[in-house]
Amino acid sequence: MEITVLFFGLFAEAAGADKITLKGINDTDMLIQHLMDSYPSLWDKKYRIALNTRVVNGKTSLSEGDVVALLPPFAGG
Amino acid sequence: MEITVLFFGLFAEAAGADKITLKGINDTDMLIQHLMDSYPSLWDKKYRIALNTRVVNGKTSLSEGDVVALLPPFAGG
Amino acid sequence: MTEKKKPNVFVEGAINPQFIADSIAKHSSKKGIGAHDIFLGQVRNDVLGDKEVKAIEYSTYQPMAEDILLEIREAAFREYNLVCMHIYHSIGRVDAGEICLFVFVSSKHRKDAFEACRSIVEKIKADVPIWGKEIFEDETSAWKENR
Amino acid sequence: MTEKKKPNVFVEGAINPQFIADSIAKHSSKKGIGAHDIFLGQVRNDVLGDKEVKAIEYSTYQPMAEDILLEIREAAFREYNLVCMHIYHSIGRVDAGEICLFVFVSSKHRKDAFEACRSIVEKIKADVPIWGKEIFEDETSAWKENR
Repeated sequence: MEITVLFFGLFAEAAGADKITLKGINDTDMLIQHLMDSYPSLWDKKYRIALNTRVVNGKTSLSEGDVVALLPPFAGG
Repeated sequence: MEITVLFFGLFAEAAGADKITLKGINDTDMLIQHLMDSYPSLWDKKYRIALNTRVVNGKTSLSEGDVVALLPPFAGG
Repeated sequence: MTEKKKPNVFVEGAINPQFIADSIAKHSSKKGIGAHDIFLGQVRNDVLGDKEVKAIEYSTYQPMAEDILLEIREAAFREYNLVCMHIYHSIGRVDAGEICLFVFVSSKHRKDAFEACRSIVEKIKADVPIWGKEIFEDETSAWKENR
Repeated sequence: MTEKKKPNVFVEGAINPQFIADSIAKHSSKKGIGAHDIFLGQVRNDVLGDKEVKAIEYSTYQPMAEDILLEIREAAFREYNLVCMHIYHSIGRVDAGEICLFVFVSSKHRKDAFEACRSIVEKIKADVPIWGKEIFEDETSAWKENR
């Protein structure tokens, strides 16, 4: 099972990438744990998670082809 | 003692004048009575009175040279 | 300083969108501004009975209007944290679809601009001696009254 | 109908006052409009530490932003009696003093325009995935965060 992870703003800077693909990630908690391990500088950052363009809260299951976005605080306007 | 009376909007139309001068009018109550007698079509109209550009409420004394304006409802904006 | 003298508010005829653009553009040098709120009043083609409003003919009692507008201006600067504000109102004939009122409020943060702009517009409608005669297609007319 | 499809919101670079004037002018044919409320966001030259913001570089997650903006639009038409509304936001670099957000709400009566415009701006700030990187004079940068 493969998912796509999108990084924006300071997360893209910290990760050094806009987009990665990951395998074997079953839910958002597992994803976050994986990202924090891979990019330790993300630990203290505020974020929201969007699954296929919808914000999700709490542990959410992931399926093949899902697009998960890591969203730092918004600054529009 | 002479005062100037200014008419605006529908009062100017009803009075057929923008401005008149009157003598022997001591206060605003006397002025209104005089105007209603002179221009009967004003009786049922809403108005405010400004004395030297300030709105006044209730019976107010008038002095030589005062400018009294009869203000129909505002419609700015 | 410039806040204290009576500003020029009255414009003959409709307020041109180009004038609004020029006003906005002038504020690019005021780099402490973060938010502008602009209110525009536009003349509606209301139908009274079976007649449609084609234009409004505005008139004012100018010395009184200027005094009240200066009070409104000073109260806004006292009550809100504003960088600048401008008010323009048409005098004379303004056709339906055209702009007759332009209130432009600028502040560091959006809350002040929003609240001040709304408060100023309400006060203009309630307290400034301006009259509007609605002109119908057949050139008959009726005096408008703010609610 | 036109209300249902995703409107074009994002503009490359600053929003030009001339574009705003043209938008206003287009509404003169909608003669049922009595009130417009326009909110403009302008980039501030805030000072962080001892460095002044020279520009903000905006980016977005466009498919999500467009979904949320469509929801904001539909909610505004449900909750308020509006004739029309338009939202434009800059993407890319916008210098201090320039316009980065243009929200334009039109209604028959002023209450709807005022309330809808403010509500829309608050929702854009809170819910639309847009990021802003403040660029200082020495070309260092910091990520902005809405309050």
